[in-house]
Amino acid sequence: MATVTLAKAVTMGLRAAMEADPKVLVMGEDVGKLGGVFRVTDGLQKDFGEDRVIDTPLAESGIIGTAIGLALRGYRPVCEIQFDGFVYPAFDQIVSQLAKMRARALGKVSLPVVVRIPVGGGIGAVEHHSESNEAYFAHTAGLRVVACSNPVDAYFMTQQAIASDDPVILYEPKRRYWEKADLDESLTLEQAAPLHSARVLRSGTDATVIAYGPMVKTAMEAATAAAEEGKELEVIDLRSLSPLDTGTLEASARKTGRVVVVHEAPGFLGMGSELAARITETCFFSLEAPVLRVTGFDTPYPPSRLEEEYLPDLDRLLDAVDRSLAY
Amino acid sequence: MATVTLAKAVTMGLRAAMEADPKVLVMGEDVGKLGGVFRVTDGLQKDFGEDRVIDTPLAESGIIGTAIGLALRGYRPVCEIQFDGFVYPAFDQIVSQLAKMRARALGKVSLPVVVRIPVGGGIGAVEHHSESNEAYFAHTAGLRVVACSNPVDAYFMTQQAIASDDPVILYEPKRRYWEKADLDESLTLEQAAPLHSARVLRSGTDATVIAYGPMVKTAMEAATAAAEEGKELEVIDLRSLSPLDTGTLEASARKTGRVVVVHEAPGFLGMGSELAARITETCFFSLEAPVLRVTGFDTPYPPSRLEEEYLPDLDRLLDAVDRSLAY
Amino acid sequence: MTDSALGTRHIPTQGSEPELVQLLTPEGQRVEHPTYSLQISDDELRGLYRDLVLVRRVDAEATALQRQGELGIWASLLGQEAAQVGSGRAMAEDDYAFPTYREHGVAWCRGIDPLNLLGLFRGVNHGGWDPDEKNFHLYTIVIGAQTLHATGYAMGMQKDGAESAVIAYFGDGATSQGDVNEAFIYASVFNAPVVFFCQNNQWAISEPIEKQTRIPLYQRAMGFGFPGVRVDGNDVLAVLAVTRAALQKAREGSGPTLIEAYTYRMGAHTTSDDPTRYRLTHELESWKLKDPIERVKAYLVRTGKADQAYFDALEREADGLAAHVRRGCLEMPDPDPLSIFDHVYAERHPLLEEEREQFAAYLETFDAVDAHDAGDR
Amino acid sequence: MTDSALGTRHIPTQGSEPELVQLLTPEGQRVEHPTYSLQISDDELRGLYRDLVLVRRVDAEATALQRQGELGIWASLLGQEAAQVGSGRAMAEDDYAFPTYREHGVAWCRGIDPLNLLGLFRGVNHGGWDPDEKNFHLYTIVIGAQTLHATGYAMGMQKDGAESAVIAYFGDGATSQGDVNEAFIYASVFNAPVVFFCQNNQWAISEPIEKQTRIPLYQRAMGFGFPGVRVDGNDVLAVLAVTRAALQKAREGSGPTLIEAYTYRMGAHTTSDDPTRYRLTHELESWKLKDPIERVKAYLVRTGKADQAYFDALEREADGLAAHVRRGCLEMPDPDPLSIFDHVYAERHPLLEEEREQFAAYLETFDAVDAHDAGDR
Ligand SMILES: Cc1ncc(C[n+]2csc(CCOP(=O)(O)OP(=O)(O)O)c2C)c(N)n1
Ligand SMILES: Cc1ncc(C[n+]2csc(CCOP(=O)(O)OP(=O)(O)O)c2C)c(N)n1
Ligand SMILES: [Mg+2]
Ligand SMILES: [Mg+2]
Repeated sequence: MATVTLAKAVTMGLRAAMEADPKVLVMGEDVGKLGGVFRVTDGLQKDFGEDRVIDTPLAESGIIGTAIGLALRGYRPVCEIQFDGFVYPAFDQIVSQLAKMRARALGKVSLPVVVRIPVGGGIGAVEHHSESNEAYFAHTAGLRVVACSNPVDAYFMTQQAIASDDPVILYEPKRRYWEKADLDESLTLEQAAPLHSARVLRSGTDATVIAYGPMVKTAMEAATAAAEEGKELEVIDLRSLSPLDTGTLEASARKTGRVVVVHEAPGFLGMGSELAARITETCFFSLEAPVLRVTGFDTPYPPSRLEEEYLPDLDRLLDAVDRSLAY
Repeated sequence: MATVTLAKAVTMGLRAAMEADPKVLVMGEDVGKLGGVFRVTDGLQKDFGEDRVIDTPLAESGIIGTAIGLALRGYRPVCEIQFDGFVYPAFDQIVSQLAKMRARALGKVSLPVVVRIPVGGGIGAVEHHSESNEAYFAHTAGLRVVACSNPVDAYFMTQQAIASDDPVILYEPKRRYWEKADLDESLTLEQAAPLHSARVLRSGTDATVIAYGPMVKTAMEAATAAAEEGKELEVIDLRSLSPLDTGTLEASARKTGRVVVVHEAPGFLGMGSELAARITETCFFSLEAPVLRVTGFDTPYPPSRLEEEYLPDLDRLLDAVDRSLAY
Repeated sequence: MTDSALGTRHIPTQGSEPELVQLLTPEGQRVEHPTYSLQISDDELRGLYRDLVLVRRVDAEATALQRQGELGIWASLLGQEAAQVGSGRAMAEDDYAFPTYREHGVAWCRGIDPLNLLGLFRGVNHGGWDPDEKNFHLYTIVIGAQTLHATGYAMGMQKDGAESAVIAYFGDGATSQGDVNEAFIYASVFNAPVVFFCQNNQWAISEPIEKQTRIPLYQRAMGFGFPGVRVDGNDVLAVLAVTRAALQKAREGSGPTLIEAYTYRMGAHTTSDDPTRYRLTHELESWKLKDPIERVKAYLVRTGKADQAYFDALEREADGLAAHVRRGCLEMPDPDPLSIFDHVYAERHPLLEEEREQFAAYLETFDAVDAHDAGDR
Repeated sequence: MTDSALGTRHIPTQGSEPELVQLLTPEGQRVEHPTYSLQISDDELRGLYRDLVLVRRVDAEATALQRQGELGIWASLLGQEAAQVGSGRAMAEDDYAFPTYREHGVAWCRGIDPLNLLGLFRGVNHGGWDPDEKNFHLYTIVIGAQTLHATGYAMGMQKDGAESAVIAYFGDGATSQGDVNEAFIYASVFNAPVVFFCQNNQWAISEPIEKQTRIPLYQRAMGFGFPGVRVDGNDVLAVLAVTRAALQKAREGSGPTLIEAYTYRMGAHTTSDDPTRYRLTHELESWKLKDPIERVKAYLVRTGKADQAYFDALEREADGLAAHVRRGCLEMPDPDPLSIFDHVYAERHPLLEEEREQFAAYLETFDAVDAHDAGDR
């Protein structure tokens, strides 16, 4: 049992996967000596060599495109995209090739490629370094999209993503990289929750709050604050954005009758839209209020001096909970 | 008054815009002598010259990237993406540059760039030629996204998109390119409906069907069929996917209490999700049934021999209407 | 082979056409080349001729099938047979090819039943073969994307210590894509065993080569630090020799080579295209004189390496192959509607299972109606 | 100037470093170059020196402001002053520059108040100037994207019949991006009046130049059919001469040129970076001897073109500028929260209006609470 940061937990997950399977590769910009700009790959090149921890040319389409080729050859590449806003040059390789090749080949090839993306805002960064672009990938058939919110999940989900024979987009909440938790490394992958399961973090009866990635912490804080006012919120860490663990979500919605979804990404066609549409469709008669969404605004991510304003916070979340309860 | 196909109407719209403003350019792959693979730019290079109708190198990022530069210089480029599935190499230029540059510049630059995308399936094509990727762009702040469904709209919306000082993604329903309608060229742009308005195509009381682009025709056919069974469907042509004409949509939802959205794109995080989430949020107490979505499946677009199965059709739409009415 | 052997680095000179590696003239004269010599037995030579004839015949049959509505579209390789057969036959069994959508001749050389190629164009699948069975990847339609896959695959071979190499096929138009240039960079920086085989057929749909480059394409490689060479793409012997050398070089750890096979797209871009809108027939006429098959035939005939009986037998073989393709095409079953949900994911996916189930139930309502209707009659 | 003047097309030769255009040695010796001669008055020379000193001072001040928490991050130009001032001063008023995030020296030459550069790094905006006012585009952070904008802009100049040209700035790392290579293709095919100015500072964050190319970068241009030239990027005179020539060539309709300014990033990639993790100090030490400012000073002093009074006055000017930057930075107001919704669209957008309205109302509830709280006290 060790106390580790989320960033460190990803490192440990990568290391465990690389030790278990010599076909696992890590590739991306600055992942070698530097250990990545967030130090997530720190020490890996030293221990596994330049052959397995590959500093690539500065070209994201090339990272994903060559990772596909490596996967076709039997490797399991884990690609690091340096920041969320730099995945777009690789968009074609991700949505037209990585996502579709298995279906194209009638199942005769698998592409076990993981694309790690440090995601979201709140770190005072310049443009393109704080984006939440999960909806693009969650809308793309053929991909799996997951988001971790804490060190323990980070450790296991990294390994589960690598173990998956499907391409997985793994979102790491960059402003939670330095959050700590106890991690019991003796636990095996089998003991971890399935990759595509949501988790009820706090049980409640008045309303359900669904969050993922960086917003999970905010949701938990909101639940604590609400409890002080006598409102019992159920908090769900979505974990898997695609596919959804609809069973867990719908059970909670039926129980509380009120659902609020919170995420950093713009609301229009964000994950909240799908969650609202889906939950409303399957739990129509159980809902006392429409599913409400608390999201980033439908604008480009603002300069960092305004990010506190832009990002959903405890107050905006509680405000939405109150609106939901007022129905 | 002339009877024209939708494809021809776009050509006429482009021609009118080019005649009205010498800064309007047309650029893309094969738009010159060939007139584009759908002949939409037929004759334009002959009449306006190679300087204004530009065959570009085979590089989509380059098309959008240089169009941005041309727009910064005062031009109004209309970029043709040959098929929906080939826009992804330009994704970075579209979402990180085209969409965001105006906000980045605090309004000091405008990028009046139009990206024309022949969209959707139903033409028996090979992979990547039948995709519906509107959700990616509709989710992107800074863009406007519109879809025409008939020749008259095609004519006017093309010109309106070019006239807009914002970047506009203009979807043309490729399997409706050969549909005909009467077009009165003497009408001015001012007489046309605003670019971002939805249109009630058929008034009804039992349920609302919202469609756009290629699915509008299907929706109208469904309404005709339903009427024979005594069900009066209200059909709305969405026209503008971003921003939404929420007034028109919500008025209809309140009136009928039942809404079915239909589109070709996969359902998960498709336009239907946003429409369902939004309408439910604002019309919660008016809805008799959850907003239902009839969409392409959450799979890659299948081989063309299966596209009739994949694409929502009259039967699947009526089936959903019946399910809605059964609530 | 030394680096400089393949590295013919011409400085572009306006007006004059750069040198082209050629071993067999359009008139069927065998010529020598200082760098690319080729020892070839009569059997092998006849084998190449057979390949050329058969792939052209398959192509013609497919075009006919498209005209008859059996295929949705077809991308003809007419005129490019030598580029494809020469390079395809240069490959060793363990080498791997990443094709575009036009490499029917390469597929043939790799041992793919031509019938398998038709599925995509008929619309029954997106690619009907197991890539690993013959080391021939699926057709890639997004221009240039496969060059990065090829490079990554080659990087994998390198890691494996395999003595094999990859060929990445692409067209002249593709050289403008960012992906292709990134592939050049990755291949060069990692010294990957990959041969970039560009069939410059002078056209990218309606756009002539001048829309993609202002210097000969093979010179692109110079800027990335590896050799480029232009070969007569209609000369199967030259293509074979040049590709063999490049593959061998790659296998030996000398990194990538760009081969520009200078050829011509004799037909339309695809059966949907109308080249009369953008090109003049005299260009076509001049290229007819450089036909890749005629020159081999002339050579075989003149040297007596093949007689009429041989040509007649080959003709019959081609007829048989065409019949096989036609029959197979007509018999190709439509896929099961529910197969839409198959193979999207390797592992369980609840949303797809749900959609599949609902769709199956929905389809059954029609069966019920049909049964009911049938009962009525 | 003839094409071949700029078109120094070296064949890569392992081991030997290619020639570098130089007019002023690290020791401050004026040398002649057969192609790039430069007539420069003493006034101009002192002007360049002043630019170098002032931009370095602004940079140092910004770095200090970052250390003190006034900026979120800063990308230092330390070591690249000559590359930026030389090329910036080569531009005519009507020329247009497309920078990365590091071109503070070019901004200075274009007449942008350095204060304007700080907004982005402080997080109060994404770019605080009107690009058209000084023909200096906003900083672009997505590597390479601006090279296409520059090329498009140049195509526009060409259409306008303007006698002006564009400079596109980018780093060594950027040369691997598809976009940059596509920009080379568009520029070459359309013969656009654009100069590609690559500051090869040897590093892309932690990746040395070998991760991007195996031959000298300026040779990349060869593969696209336009000239490439490597200039001593720490020699302001050579950079000025080479860039002037390339811009003039572009304006005259001779198309693009790639200039590789061979220089060194003396500092960290940004203030967030820790270069001790990946590079050795002896490399840094050797580059210190090639300092772009020292050599000009040595030349000025030795030739008596500037005296101590001049240097003292400049020092005071630099102090003043630094104080201006510091004061302006500290005084820079935070943006209004509701400005998040401004400028996203040129035309009305109902969703944003709605969100703006709701957010304004939401913010007012706090004002109300604050007022209430204040009333309580
Ligand atoms: C990214 C992308 N853009 C556009 C297309 C449409 N398209 C298909 S083939 C083609 C021309 C390709 O030309 P070339 O690379 O020379 O190959 P050829 O067809 O001549 O063999 C185009 C533009 C595509 N398939 N992919
Ligand atoms: C598309 C993209 N990928 C990654 C990054 C992250 N990043 C910022 S600067 C940089 C290195 C750039 O190196 P170079 O082009 O040599 O310019 P320099 O910083 O040395 O001036 C990287 C990888 C980015 N900004 N954009
Ligand atoms: Mg071609
Ligand atoms: Mg650099």
